[in-house]
Amino acid sequence: MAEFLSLHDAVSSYVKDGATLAMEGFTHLIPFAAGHEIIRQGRRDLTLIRMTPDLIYDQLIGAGCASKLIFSWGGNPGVGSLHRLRDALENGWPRKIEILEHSHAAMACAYEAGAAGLPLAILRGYVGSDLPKVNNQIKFIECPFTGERLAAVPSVRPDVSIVHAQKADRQGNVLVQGIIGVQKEAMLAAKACIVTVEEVVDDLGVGPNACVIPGWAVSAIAVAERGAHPSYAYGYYPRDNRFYKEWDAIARDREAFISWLDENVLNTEGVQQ
Amino acid sequence: MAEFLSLHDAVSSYVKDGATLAMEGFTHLIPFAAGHEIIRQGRRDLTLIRMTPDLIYDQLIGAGCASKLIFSWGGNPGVGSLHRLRDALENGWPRKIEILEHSHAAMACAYEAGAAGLPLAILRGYVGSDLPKVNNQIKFIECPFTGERLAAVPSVRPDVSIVHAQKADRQGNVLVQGIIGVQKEAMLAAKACIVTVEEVVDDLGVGPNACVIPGWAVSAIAVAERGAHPSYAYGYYPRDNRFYKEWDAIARDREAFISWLDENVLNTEGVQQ
Amino acid sequence: MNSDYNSAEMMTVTASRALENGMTCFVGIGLPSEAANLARLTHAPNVVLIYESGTLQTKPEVLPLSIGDGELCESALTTVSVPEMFRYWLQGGHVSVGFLGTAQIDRFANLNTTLIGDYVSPKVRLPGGGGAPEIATNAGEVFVTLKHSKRTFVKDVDFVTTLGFGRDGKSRDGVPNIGKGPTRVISDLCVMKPDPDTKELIVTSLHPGVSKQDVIEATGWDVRFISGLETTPAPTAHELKILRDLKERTARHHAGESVGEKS
Amino acid sequence: MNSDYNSAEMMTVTASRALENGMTCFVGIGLPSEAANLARLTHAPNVVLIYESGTLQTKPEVLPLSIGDGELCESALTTVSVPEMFRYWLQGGHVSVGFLGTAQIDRFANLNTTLIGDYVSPKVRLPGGGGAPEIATNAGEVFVTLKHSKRTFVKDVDFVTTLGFGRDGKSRDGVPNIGKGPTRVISDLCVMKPDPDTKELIVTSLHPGVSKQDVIEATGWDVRFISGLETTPAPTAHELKILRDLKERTARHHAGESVGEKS
Repeated sequence: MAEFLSLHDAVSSYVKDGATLAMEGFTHLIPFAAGHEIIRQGRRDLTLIRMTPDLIYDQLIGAGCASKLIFSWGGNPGVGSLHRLRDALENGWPRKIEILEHSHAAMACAYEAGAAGLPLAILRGYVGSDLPKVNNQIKFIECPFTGERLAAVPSVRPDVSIVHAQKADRQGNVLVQGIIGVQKEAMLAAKACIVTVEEVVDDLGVGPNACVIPGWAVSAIAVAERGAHPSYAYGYYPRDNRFYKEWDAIARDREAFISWLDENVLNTEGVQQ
Repeated sequence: MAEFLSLHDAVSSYVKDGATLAMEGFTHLIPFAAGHEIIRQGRRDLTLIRMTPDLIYDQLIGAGCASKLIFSWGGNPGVGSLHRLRDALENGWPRKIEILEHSHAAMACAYEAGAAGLPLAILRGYVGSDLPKVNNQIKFIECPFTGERLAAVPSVRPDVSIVHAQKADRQGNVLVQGIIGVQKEAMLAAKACIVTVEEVVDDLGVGPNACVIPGWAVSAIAVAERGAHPSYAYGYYPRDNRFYKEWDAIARDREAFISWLDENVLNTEGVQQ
Repeated sequence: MNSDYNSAEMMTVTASRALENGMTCFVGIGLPSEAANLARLTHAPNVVLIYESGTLQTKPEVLPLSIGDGELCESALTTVSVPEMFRYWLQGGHVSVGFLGTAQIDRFANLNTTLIGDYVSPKVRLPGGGGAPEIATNAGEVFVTLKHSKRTFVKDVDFVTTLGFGRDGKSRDGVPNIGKGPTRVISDLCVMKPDPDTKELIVTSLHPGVSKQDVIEATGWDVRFISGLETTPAPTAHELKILRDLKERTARHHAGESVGEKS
Repeated sequence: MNSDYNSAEMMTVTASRALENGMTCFVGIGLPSEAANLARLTHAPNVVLIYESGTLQTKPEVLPLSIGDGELCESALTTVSVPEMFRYWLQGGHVSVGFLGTAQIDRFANLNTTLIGDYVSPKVRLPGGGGAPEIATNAGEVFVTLKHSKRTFVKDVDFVTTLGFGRDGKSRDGVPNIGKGPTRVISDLCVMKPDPDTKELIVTSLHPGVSKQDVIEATGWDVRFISGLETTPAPTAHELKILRDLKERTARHHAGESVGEKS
């Protein structure tokens, strides 16, 4: 049953050093507030899973929280590189980081399979790509009915998943609306899941088929207003595209990144910049 | 692109003798009007696919339209047997019918795999059941990552699927609301799909994540008011539970069934009883 | 037998008591649905009820006739697709107990809802498996409820539609990611539980006014009784009132609603 | 070159013309998104645009900066989950054309968006595959658009992130359920199409004011030109107006919206 906790307590109770962690949100509803809290708590040796590492993992990687990254597209959307990720991969700063690289289709299917409690996902994928040569987790099986060769990848089943959502009701039922990405799959695939929300309401007030995750499938809920900024929350605030562009200059330079981190993450008590 | 046709023309253009046909709707939105039209047009040798044959297939089977049935639960919900189905299976009346029998979980996964364009579905299923002994389409594979033994079934990919929905807009986009069952999967898994709707509207007027199937994924749309009766349409009319109970007596007796069929299906021009 | 209630009510009330607050129950239609909703309306207001039609955490005012009545969707927290229900919610491990009815059960709690006789030319063709085969293996545990008779409680089922413990009681041994299986069977005469070692169903409690002989005569195998056999507590007045109100509401609802529907 | 438009506009307009009404296009971010929306706003109002974020049939007023901007969801017919997008809509066979950008392309139209140099210690690490590997094989056909230079048009890509026709031009031969692959490549200098037999990209049309020599000097292999080489029609005033309005709206939107967002 979902427990209502402060963001600090939710992170400290569920995110341990060395954990496998998925923080999802496909461009939309990226749980930045939770990411900053993890940096503040100085977590280390995390295996980070995310289709698009985005700025949130650029920040965690630059802060030295991660030893491994599982991903499928590691850029700053529409802007360019994730320079902290590149610095870690190309120069091992602040530490070497191992990567396991997939395609979006494979990772989306791997989350789906994780939510479905299966050990593997099957897709018509990776045909002719070099990715299977550098990712030994990509295998191929033969369909017992047609003989067709299909790709198989292990399902994603993190120790902890963290997502941001618009609302929870007082029973801890969570509403995700708009671009729902792999939010539900990430939540259901994990051993424990934390949801940060813009607000807690009496009634979610939605139709019969809305993307609502029952409180009994959630470990902890923490209120984090503007907790997805600089990404966005449909119905609450738009994407801060200017910050995404500004990030390029900040992340390009180690010193600039360190001082940004000091000012905006380390020396704040969960106050959103 | 969805074409707006009369129910008669939609059925005559897409449902041919010998076709593999899925008419879905999980208790809700069962396309009875389309089923009656198929009976009126005297289709023969159909392979009928449906998780719950329900009264609609009891009627098609009793009318002699089907040579094969693929299903997972063949009862009259909360009432008892489907007597026309039993008469066909136990006595070959009006003709012998072949069956291929699954569990709900396997059929639901098979529809999902069909919609996903895959040749097979994989599930943790059929453990210890005798069903694999009588259904040679149920196989088992070994997970290449964990070695776990998992069930595999061929995906469902019908020649034609028919579903009933609440609304379509003038571009042929379809809204399914309430118990959505495997409606979307059945539509997307088929080579062609017909949707009967309660009404055509200017604007579906729904939220961002409603179950809307784009017109370009639909072959034909036919207006059939109360087209799901005696099942129901969420927001339009409730389930006619009394008729479901009355059906038991009608279907038990061949003569009673034949005269019911004459009065309510054959000698009507698509008028809903 | 106590004249304040009948054996069907005794069975439903006893079945309902098996459910506890905090359980997430995948509910079969018929008797299980009646028992599960009685539990929700009495001692277990927070029991979470899930139906295979995709309705999550539903709180029907009246009992559904089908597994997919509108009532289930209208009173649900949300309604998901049937593939999602079976993949994410059942197979995904979110169901603590599956509550099933059956046509036949054998001494190792295997369930038959497929047919009586031979598969190719059945004597009686039954509806089939539905959700049961995977509910029984993917739910944390399973409760079964059905009326007691020599035709329903048989030594060996004609067809294992749904696994209890297998023909030899050992079919779950060493299978990864499988639930505990049937942990109790509630009939109109008694409660049975599997022997911890052999997994054979043994009577652990007799309903008030029921004798061992009654059970022996209604059971298709040489049924055993636990030492320290108990008497099932009788229904309370409160339980009976809630149950009767529920069934009365249901009858009125199903009759009433269909009137407008006929033409 | 004609002073009324620049080479980037020439590229976008030419790319947009590749899309036709009735096509269902899986749109990559950046140049493809610009071209696809220009097509929708000019000659192909009924082209269906799909983005991997799950937005089906979206009609953004301004160009998204990311693949998942709110604009895409708000203007979409509906928005599905990302697994559904890749499973039902792409792999399910509903996408007629995938429109992709890339960092590197080689003579057999293989795309590299993974890295320059060696995988273990890359010289330049690029974003990776994203949706492209499966878009390129599961879509009916593929259009590619990128700027022309010796760094981008190479003989052999360092890494085949996304299949064109393989290292030997034959990698699609005999593969079941696979799309046609890249059928045209639009750069700021020319249009290329695969040779029907060898699948090597050959120049089929030069943009106005561009010489063969320009293309040869900007291409990393011994590029061939089709006999009967054409000149790409110049952008019309209407196309240029719509494109410039779109980009101007977009710039205003992205600048404007972010103001309120900073604190």
